[in-house]
Amino acid sequence: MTGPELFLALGAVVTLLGAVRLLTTPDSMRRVVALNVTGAGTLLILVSLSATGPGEPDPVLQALALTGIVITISVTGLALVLVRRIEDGDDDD
Amino acid sequence: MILDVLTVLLVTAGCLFVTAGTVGLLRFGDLLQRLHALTKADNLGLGLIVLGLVLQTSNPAVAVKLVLLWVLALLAAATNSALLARDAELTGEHR
Amino acid sequence: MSWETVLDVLLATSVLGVAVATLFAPRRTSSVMLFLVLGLLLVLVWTRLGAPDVALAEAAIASGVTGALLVSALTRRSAAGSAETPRGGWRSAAAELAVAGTGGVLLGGVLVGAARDGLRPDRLGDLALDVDGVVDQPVTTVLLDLRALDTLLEVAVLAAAVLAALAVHREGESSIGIRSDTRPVLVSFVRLTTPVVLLLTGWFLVAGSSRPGGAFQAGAVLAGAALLLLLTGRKDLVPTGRWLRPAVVLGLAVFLAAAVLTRLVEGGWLDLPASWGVAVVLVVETALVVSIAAGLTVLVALSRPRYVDATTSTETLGGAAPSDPPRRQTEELT
Amino acid sequence: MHAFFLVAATVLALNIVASSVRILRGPTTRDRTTAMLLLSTTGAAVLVLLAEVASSPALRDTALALVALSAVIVAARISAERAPR
Repeated sequence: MTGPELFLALGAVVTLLGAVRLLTTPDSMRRVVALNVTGAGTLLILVSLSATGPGEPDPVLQALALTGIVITISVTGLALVLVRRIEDGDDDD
Repeated sequence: MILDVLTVLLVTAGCLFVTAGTVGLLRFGDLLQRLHALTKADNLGLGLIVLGLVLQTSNPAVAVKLVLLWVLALLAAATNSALLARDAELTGEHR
Repeated sequence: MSWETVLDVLLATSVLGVAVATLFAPRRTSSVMLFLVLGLLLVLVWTRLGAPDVALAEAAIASGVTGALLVSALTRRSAAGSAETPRGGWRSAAAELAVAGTGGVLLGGVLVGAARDGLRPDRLGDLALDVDGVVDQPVTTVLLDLRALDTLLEVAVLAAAVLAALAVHREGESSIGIRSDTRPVLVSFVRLTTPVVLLLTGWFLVAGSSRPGGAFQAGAVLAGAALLLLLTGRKDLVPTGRWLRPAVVLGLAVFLAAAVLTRLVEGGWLDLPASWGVAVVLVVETALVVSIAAGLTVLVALSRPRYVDATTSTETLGGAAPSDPPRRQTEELT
Repeated sequence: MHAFFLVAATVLALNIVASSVRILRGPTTRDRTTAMLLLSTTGAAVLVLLAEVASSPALRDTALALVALSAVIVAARISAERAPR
């Protein structure tokens, strides 16, 4: 098993771990973290795929990974603001 | 050749210092002792590694960048550990 | 077995271990901090996979700014209220691990098998390299020349997220409190590092055309500097108040203007001519950097815990006396 | 030289894994923040070594970004800690 293949398999495991935890954890903040872990697993799959096979790494897949990173932080930021709103709202009720 | 030997020595020493810092972080009993391990051992380790790598490069821009990295790390570690230690002292958390 | 393999196996094992620890750590704080370790390990993984672009983006955005977001959003008050430990204890955690582990190994096997059989995506990148780009770094060429629309939409998503966050926040209160901390050590640190960070921002921006780097990386670093300035109460140097929303949408606006301009002059949307294409790219990227930095800073500031009364404190810090009360003040951000 | 830098990088990566134990165990948030500070320094050291191995200068930029932003993270954490909860 080559390096990229190892990380490809790892990416699959990390994605599923994150996804399962995303569905089962009761704490909203940790759901955001689980979402990020799932995203990291997906990136692992993408970047390892770009590195498998001969020749230079595929720039399109790497550019997709960059897009993924940017979208993830937008979603994370908004999610955290919502979490903050929900939790701060608790003591107003 | 001499430069290579020096690099090996410096980087090895750097790794040893970083490892010492990690051991300190894991083994020391309270926060202030751990900060002590971190600020001295680890930054000295990074400094030695950076110095070892500077010897390998002929490009002054790379050397400047490496040294800049070390200075930034030193500043960050010094500031943040001072803040961490001061708060720990104020709140008695190190007890 | 070569040392490369040793390093790869060590990295893979520790990524797996840290991911599991992140997901199942008993406390919120450990979970978030372990996620940052995961980010650091992933930076190393990307370098091993020959993707310095992704490594830089991971260090600056996915680990750096996300870390600042998560770490400053952490509160212990709410942690006491909501369930800290998994509902079913370790038993359900073990069940989840088993399910996800089995599924992951199966999926991983399928993916590796598919990759070995050559059932991988076509090398679109080869097409990208054939096109004459204005800049000659492959990933930037892909991002700017072929997928300019993609970059445009990324910025649009970020701007939408920031505007939504501002709207959600404004519903309840009219201002955002960010606590300033003007201890001399921190202030002089910020004074020393801000020029260096600005230099780094400029470097990432310019470097993007010939090597990894670009608007988002530069924006993330600039957001870091803006955050440090805000933390030490220097809101005069950071666009706040009524300049905030314009700053957030500036990048999007300039990008669209460039698209219209090229349509009118060259006859194709974002069809950059060789003669002044580089200048357009630099202007657009600079505007993007400003917008991205402003957007990320707003997100971090908004997700920080609200300025709450000391009476709601549930965490005892051994009689944590607030030191130097005059130095603490709430800064209005909006 | 290549192999030597790789070995050094591996040793430092082991250090990163070991330090994450302190993050898991705490006991206080400040201990975890301290460990984060140590990790970013070690991570930067690994990156400059790997930059030499892969002869990829961009990794030095990555190390700089890592150190700069981890300083921001720690500063943000410390000042958030001082906020009354």
